[in-house]
Amino acid sequence: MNLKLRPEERAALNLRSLYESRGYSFYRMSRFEEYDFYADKKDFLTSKSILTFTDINGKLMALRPDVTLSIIKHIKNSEGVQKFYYDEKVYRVPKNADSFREISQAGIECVGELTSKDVCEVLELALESLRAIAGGRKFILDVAHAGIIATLLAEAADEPNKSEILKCIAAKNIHGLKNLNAPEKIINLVQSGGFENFSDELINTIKKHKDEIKVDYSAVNNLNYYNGIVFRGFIEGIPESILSGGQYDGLLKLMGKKNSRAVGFAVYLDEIRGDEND
Amino acid sequence: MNLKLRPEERAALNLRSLYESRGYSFYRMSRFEEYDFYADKKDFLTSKSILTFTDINGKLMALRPDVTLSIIKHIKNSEGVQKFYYDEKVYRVPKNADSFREISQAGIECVGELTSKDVCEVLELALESLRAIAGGRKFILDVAHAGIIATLLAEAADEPNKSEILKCIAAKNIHGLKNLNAPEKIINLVQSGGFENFSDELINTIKKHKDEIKVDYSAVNNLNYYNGIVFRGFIEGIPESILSGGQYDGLLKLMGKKNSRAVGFAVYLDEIRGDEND
Amino acid sequence: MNLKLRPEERAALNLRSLYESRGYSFYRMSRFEEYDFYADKKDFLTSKSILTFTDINGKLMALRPDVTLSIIKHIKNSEGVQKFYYDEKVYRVPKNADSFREISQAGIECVGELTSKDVCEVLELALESLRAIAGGRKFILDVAHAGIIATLLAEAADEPNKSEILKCIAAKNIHGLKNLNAPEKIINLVQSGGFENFSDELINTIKKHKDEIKVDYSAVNNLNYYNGIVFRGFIEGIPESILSGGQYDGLLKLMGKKNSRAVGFAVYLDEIRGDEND
Amino acid sequence: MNLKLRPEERAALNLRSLYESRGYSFYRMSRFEEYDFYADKKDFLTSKSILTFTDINGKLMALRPDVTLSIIKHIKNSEGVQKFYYDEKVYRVPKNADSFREISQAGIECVGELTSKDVCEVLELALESLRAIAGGRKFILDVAHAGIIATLLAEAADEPNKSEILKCIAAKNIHGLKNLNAPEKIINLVQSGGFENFSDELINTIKKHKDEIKVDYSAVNNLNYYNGIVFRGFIEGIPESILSGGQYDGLLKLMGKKNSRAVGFAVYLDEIRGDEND
Amino acid sequence: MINIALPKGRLGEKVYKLFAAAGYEFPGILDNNRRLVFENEKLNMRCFWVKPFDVPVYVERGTADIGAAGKDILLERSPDVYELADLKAGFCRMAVAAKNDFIDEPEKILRVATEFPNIARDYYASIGREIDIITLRGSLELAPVLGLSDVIVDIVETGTTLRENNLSVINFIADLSARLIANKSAYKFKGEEINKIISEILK
Amino acid sequence: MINIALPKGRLGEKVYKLFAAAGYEFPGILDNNRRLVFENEKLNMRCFWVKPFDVPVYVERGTADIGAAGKDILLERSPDVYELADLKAGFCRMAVAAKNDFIDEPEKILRVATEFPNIARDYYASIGREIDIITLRGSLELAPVLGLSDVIVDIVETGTTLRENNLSVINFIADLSARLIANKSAYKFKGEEINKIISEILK
Amino acid sequence: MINIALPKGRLGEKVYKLFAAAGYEFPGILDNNRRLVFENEKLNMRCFWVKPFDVPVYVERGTADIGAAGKDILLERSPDVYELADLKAGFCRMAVAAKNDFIDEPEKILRVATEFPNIARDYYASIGREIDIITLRGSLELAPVLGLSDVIVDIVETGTTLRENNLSVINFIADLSARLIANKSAYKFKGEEINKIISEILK
Amino acid sequence: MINIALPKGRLGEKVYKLFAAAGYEFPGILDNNRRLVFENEKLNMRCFWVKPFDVPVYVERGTADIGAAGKDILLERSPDVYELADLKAGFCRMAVAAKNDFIDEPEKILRVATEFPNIARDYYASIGREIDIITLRGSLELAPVLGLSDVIVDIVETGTTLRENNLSVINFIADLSARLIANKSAYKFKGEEINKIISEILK
Repeated sequence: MNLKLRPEERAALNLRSLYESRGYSFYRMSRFEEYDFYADKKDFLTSKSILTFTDINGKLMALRPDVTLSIIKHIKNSEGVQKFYYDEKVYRVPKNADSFREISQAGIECVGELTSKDVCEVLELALESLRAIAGGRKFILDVAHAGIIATLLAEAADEPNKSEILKCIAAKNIHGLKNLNAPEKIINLVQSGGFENFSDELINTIKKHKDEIKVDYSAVNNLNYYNGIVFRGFIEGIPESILSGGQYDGLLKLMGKKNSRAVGFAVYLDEIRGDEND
Repeated sequence: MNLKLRPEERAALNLRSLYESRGYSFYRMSRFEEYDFYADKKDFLTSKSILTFTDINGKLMALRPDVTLSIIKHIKNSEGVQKFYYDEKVYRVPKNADSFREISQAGIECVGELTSKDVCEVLELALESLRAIAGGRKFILDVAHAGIIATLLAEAADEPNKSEILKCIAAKNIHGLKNLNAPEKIINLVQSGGFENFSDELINTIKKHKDEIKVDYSAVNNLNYYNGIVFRGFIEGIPESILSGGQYDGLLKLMGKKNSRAVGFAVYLDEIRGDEND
Repeated sequence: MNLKLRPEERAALNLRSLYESRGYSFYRMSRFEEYDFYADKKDFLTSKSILTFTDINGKLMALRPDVTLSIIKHIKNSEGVQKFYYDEKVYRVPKNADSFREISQAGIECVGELTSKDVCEVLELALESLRAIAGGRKFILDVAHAGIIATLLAEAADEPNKSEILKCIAAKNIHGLKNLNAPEKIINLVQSGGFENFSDELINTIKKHKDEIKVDYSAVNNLNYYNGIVFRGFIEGIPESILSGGQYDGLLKLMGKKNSRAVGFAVYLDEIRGDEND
Repeated sequence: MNLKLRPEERAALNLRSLYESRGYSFYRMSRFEEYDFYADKKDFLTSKSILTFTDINGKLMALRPDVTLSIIKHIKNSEGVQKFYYDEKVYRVPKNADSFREISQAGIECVGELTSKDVCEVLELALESLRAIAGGRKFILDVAHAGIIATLLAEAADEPNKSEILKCIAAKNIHGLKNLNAPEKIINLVQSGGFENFSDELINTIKKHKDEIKVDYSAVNNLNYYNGIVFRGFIEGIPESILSGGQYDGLLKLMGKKNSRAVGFAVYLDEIRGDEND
Repeated sequence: MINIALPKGRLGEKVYKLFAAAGYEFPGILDNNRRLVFENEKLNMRCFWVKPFDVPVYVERGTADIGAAGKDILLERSPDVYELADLKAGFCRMAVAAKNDFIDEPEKILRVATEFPNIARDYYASIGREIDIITLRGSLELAPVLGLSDVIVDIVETGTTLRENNLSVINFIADLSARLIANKSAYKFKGEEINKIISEILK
Repeated sequence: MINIALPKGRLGEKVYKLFAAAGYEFPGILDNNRRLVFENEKLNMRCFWVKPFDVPVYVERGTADIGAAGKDILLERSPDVYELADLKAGFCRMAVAAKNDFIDEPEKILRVATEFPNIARDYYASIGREIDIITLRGSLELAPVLGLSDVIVDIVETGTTLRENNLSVINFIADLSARLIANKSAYKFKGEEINKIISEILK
Repeated sequence: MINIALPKGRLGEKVYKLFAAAGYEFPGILDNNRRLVFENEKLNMRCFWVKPFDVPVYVERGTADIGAAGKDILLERSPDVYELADLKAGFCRMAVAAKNDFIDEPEKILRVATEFPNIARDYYASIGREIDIITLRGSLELAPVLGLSDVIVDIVETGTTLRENNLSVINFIADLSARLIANKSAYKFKGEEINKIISEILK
Repeated sequence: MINIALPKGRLGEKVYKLFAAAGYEFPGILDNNRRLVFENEKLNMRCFWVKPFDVPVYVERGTADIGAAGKDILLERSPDVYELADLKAGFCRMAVAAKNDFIDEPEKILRVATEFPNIARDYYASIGREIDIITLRGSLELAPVLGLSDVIVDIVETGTTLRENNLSVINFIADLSARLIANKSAYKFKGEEINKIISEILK
């Protein structure tokens, strides 16, 4: 087919064949979700603003701000591990913009009775995704463990304080953490990283790719759902992170999928051409 | 790329390379339009229900019910003929459904100082589009001329009557036309077709493909914008028409593109897999 | 002032002076609430459909479906008892209608360290409200105790079953209750009423007005917030209940107003002229 | 009735009895209008932002930004003169605010085969309305004639220029008018007023109240609908105009009410208590 | 094969007789049993009984190639089909009826009971009258008699029912009769057969 | 006076016989004529025949004080009325049925034909299955047979009809029978009479 | 008493000198101290320094009866005030500027840096160009130089700054200068005093 | 190359002196001329002056790799950047101030004048108080004095200005000082250089 595709289309197809080659099956959102479905999971969403409209049946609907929630909602409870990938448009207000935009997003979700090995595979798949779209540019995958932060905070801080501490972690704001009397251990993690709570497989995976995968706790931005590792990918020359994911068993509990775990990530395709619109 | 695509994705890519091979350039909708942009062109839209939402800047926006209007709006005034194709999701309430759906649509628009030859090429391109997606099934392209109907009605009927007569034409409702005292000529056209107002090139094109192109005035459904030929494509086994288009110089006038003409068509990709959702 | 007012305006003014004469102070809603404020309290609202719109600052807002929630939200924590009355338009879809309507509603809320005496006063004020608007027609105030039902259900039923049982209670559906194996005690209450959990003051108040106040457990329709008495007023010739209220300490807990209690009711003024539109 | 009302409620009741005493009959908006009803009359609305919502039947509705349009829409074609007054909440974004507010508005519309006498009566009724709410403060009613401006502009200016000139007129911006080469006559009117196009009755009425009614062309802000006199009322100490109206035969034509004329005005009640919220 | 949807009931039987008279017979189809689908292999045609309101559904979705439906139902459902012939059966009118002593008060919202909400809504929108619709399944004449509604929008045949209930027609809306409809796509590819059938039954 | 709405048809007649047996008789009400309203001045009661689907409308809006309705219709319409008694007549079930060889493909949207869209929507929402509803007025068994839908949600009495069409029940939704309902406000002021009637007819 | 809002800065001082020259003096107002409010009881006038962007706010809300503001700010804020006179001070232009070698690519969304988002939005809407606005507080010339934006919408006085940064004006938007504005309601009741002041300072 | 955005003004100069002291010098940068961009090729660093409010824009969008910004501006803009160090310069507080005799009436909507609308909105939302915001560019103390607003949300350094205007702080919101921020992506690939700079200037 002698058809020249746009960069983000090309990237999407590359990622899709990558994911298929790894045994992920395609997931397509057939319908819209009701707004209330997202309303009580807002802190799981990276963007707080949701495009709402009222359907002709009078229901208040949302135009998907996110695909993960729908995948988790629709998968059947079953044994073993289920692997899905998607390639959809999501609807968000980019930082500093004053209107909603249609944003191309691809990603994967790996759900079920996960072993540490599965998690490592997803981490490496994230790395390959970066390589596939970097087009020769340098790239970095930051990794951290949300669980350890949660544990340390649970012992220490009260609610409002907690969210302040999280902001400081995401901003590498050491002086802020000290003012808030954040636990020493957290300050150390933010300053010097560390493998606490990491499984051995994970540590090996990270060491194996030590030039491209860095332990960096500023990747932790949300403790309500992410309970295991979280990661965030950057490509040189693109000012925002272009990939983000992690392990979010919490969401599954919330949605009544008992004793299963989940890890996944999303790639923001529009960034690839250094789109200035966001 | 060893990637299996969904039928409508495959079809879209086929159509896109077909259109590129004919010198059409890709058009992508970068933003949403304001609702009022569509509000006063409603009778140009095949679907009356428009998905509206209020943007975070307070503007009442619409999620594209249609791509043509935006293309016409955004093309620069220039000489010669401009050719665009698109492959977008549009948002409509399918007939008999009770909620909005995301519908895959591909199509072309050919705008400028059109000659009768250009119009014939678009008609044949519509035919090829049908062939490209029919997958061996039979297909038919109905053609009619909206202009002659408009002229005949202008002489004859008053407003309300007019819309009733149009409904009858679209329904091949001869007895209805007679009750409404519709002009004899119209009744004849609906009953037996005829080449009135057709250019010679057009007549030849139609004759050339006489097994696949039929003159059928039930293709005329809207006189506010379609002023020249209109056409509608069917594939055996798919209960609704899967392709529809025509010449709509009126819209260009309305949008202040003086002395230029336009012809184009849209293909409803979701129908291809005999989608039961509508 | 020689000004003839509409019946519901006249009624509203009568009720307002009644409430002022009892030491209730006027509460006016100055602004709209965000939709999410109502979203997680939906089962407190008598009508599920909420009129939403997006404000020019991008926030998803709601046109008040209810006034009580806003009063509780805005009152300051303070000692003693606070008494408010209101006279507002609320926005709802009347049963069997297919669109939102503006509905006149007046009502009172009595919040704080309530004694059983306060509750009785509110009950009698509800009765006086009925008298004030009945215009000579017969009227009845049904009273029941939501708390006892909640207790009995807590011991007995599982969630889905619970809501089924509640529906049966509201419908006096004894056979339904039996099929659902509802607790004997509940069936007895629905069949024959009874004063269980009623304070002595309450019992005396009810007996004092025994021709107009009836113990009837079909007044119980919601256990999520109503924890004490609930009541519902009817006027002969008006097919729906025209007054409804009760004690809802639960809502205060939910909204973080510790150790205070609340009782109140609303009067649907549009019903007064036996308006068939809702 | 020993009921103390809020200032704007009191004012509303005063105005209502004033209007009733003058033979105006009460008009109440029973339902909401569809958004499209306002969309194509936007330049008649003082506020451009309209609160829209989608009804449960899927229709895009508007929460009344204005009452006049609905009155004109609903009055039956009949002979003689019809007189209505209203007392409603309208929904607008006050200047410099970032969200919609509910605004109390009262007003009158006088429609039909108007004589110059009717127009004068309305003007004097506007003056009495100001007196009724000024509470002893000074007040001024500016009057101008939109028709003469329209005529002068029609001869002179082209579209874009026209709207610029109008802005200058509303701002008493003489230097701006000169830069735009506005017609001498217009500049004179803005600078020194004048009775051109005023009927004799009107001139007498104005002279009769010469301390309170001033000819001031900055009252002209919209030529699409106001074709006769326009007026605007101010009360000392209230920074914005509190009353505004005029003659708008154009709207009636637009809405197919042949050969009838209309004059009316609205009073913004919330301003009365010098509400700083807008 | 041609699939035909016929409306169960008196009208449907009238229409079937037209088919039968033209030689399109489906033995046993008029027997009083519960069977609904009848095939005539010789003619390569299949015929089935469906509820009158459902005929347009079957035809629009292509389950049936053609069907017979009352104009009232076509007006109410406005399906996207071809209306190829007036079968000149089941003549009647769509009308507004009210009690003989009914007087309309324009300032009040009119309560309209009907089995045809869309027709009622369109009619009153066209005359700019605000209404509330009460949708019923039948026995409309009861609504005004018992005070459930002010008026009704319903089919009027002889008018006897109205008279018996002291009701009378106050507005005429449309003339009605049975129509032969066809699925648009089916007609593209089976047009000849369909036309032949129509010309035969209308002979 | 007590107003009673009865569903026209077999079920309604069964229910009327309960009334008659208890001495609440309306002479001529069972005759095969077009009359619909019957008053018994001695009893100070009025009884009228309405379409089964319309009974809840008459009762909820207070036009009838009491009425008899199938549970299927109450589930579909969920009127705000009292359901005072199970009349133990017209027993059947609401169920999902499909062709005997039907296999559900979870990734595809299920086409559900039914006369009870709300019941169908609620049922499938409760099991989190995405569907498209095709609303029909009856003869549901045809829908899967002719390929209009994948499954149907309908009333099943004996199951014979299903068997004859090679369909079988795949999910049970609810047990059904006739219920006696009352307007809530009417019951406040006519409760004693209403209770008396019920106890009599259920004796 | 007449309240006057003047813009702190060079423009404001120019304007004050017009007032002073006409005899409207506020002793000490030009001294370099932090005082902002100055009253002249003899004249019964009060004068205060506010930030240039804030003058329209004070006048529109009636805190000041009159004020002096640059046309750029009036265009950006479009306050509902009277613009009674052109003070013929602080002449400059609103313009679009870009790097000398800038070429516009219509299919790309244009990044516009500006301190005047409304003016920029209106201008590009009027020519139908899709843009993204980057709002800055000043030093606009840096934006294109450092690649933050494609163009800027800004005030151009001499053009020296642009030249020094290899930028040039590509579109002219509006001529600018200081204007005297008045609160509309205040003008109704203090019109004479206000007119007198204007005529004096413009003498 | 490392790009540094510094806030034009007193704070920026303080911060630059920290850089200079650590050997990161940009000759001529403190001269009083209109130049804004200064490059030091030896250090392979570039430094530019931008308005204090604009620093986060340049850093967040990657035009600058690092920058110095007051915490007030970071709180107002909440840019998605790293806040790597407290530069211990420009200490002050964000506070609510009002006239000395101000008494809050809870039932009235509070008029808040501020240059920091987001900070004000968040603060009052956190205490559930309904307000109207009047956004000004500076000289906030005038707002309550002249009756434009009830209170102000503003930066308080010594408090002298407040005292001089008979205003006093009624609520404390936050402590402020200059911070060093970095673009997140830039930090991934230039982290070592950036860290080196910080440790040097904080020595």
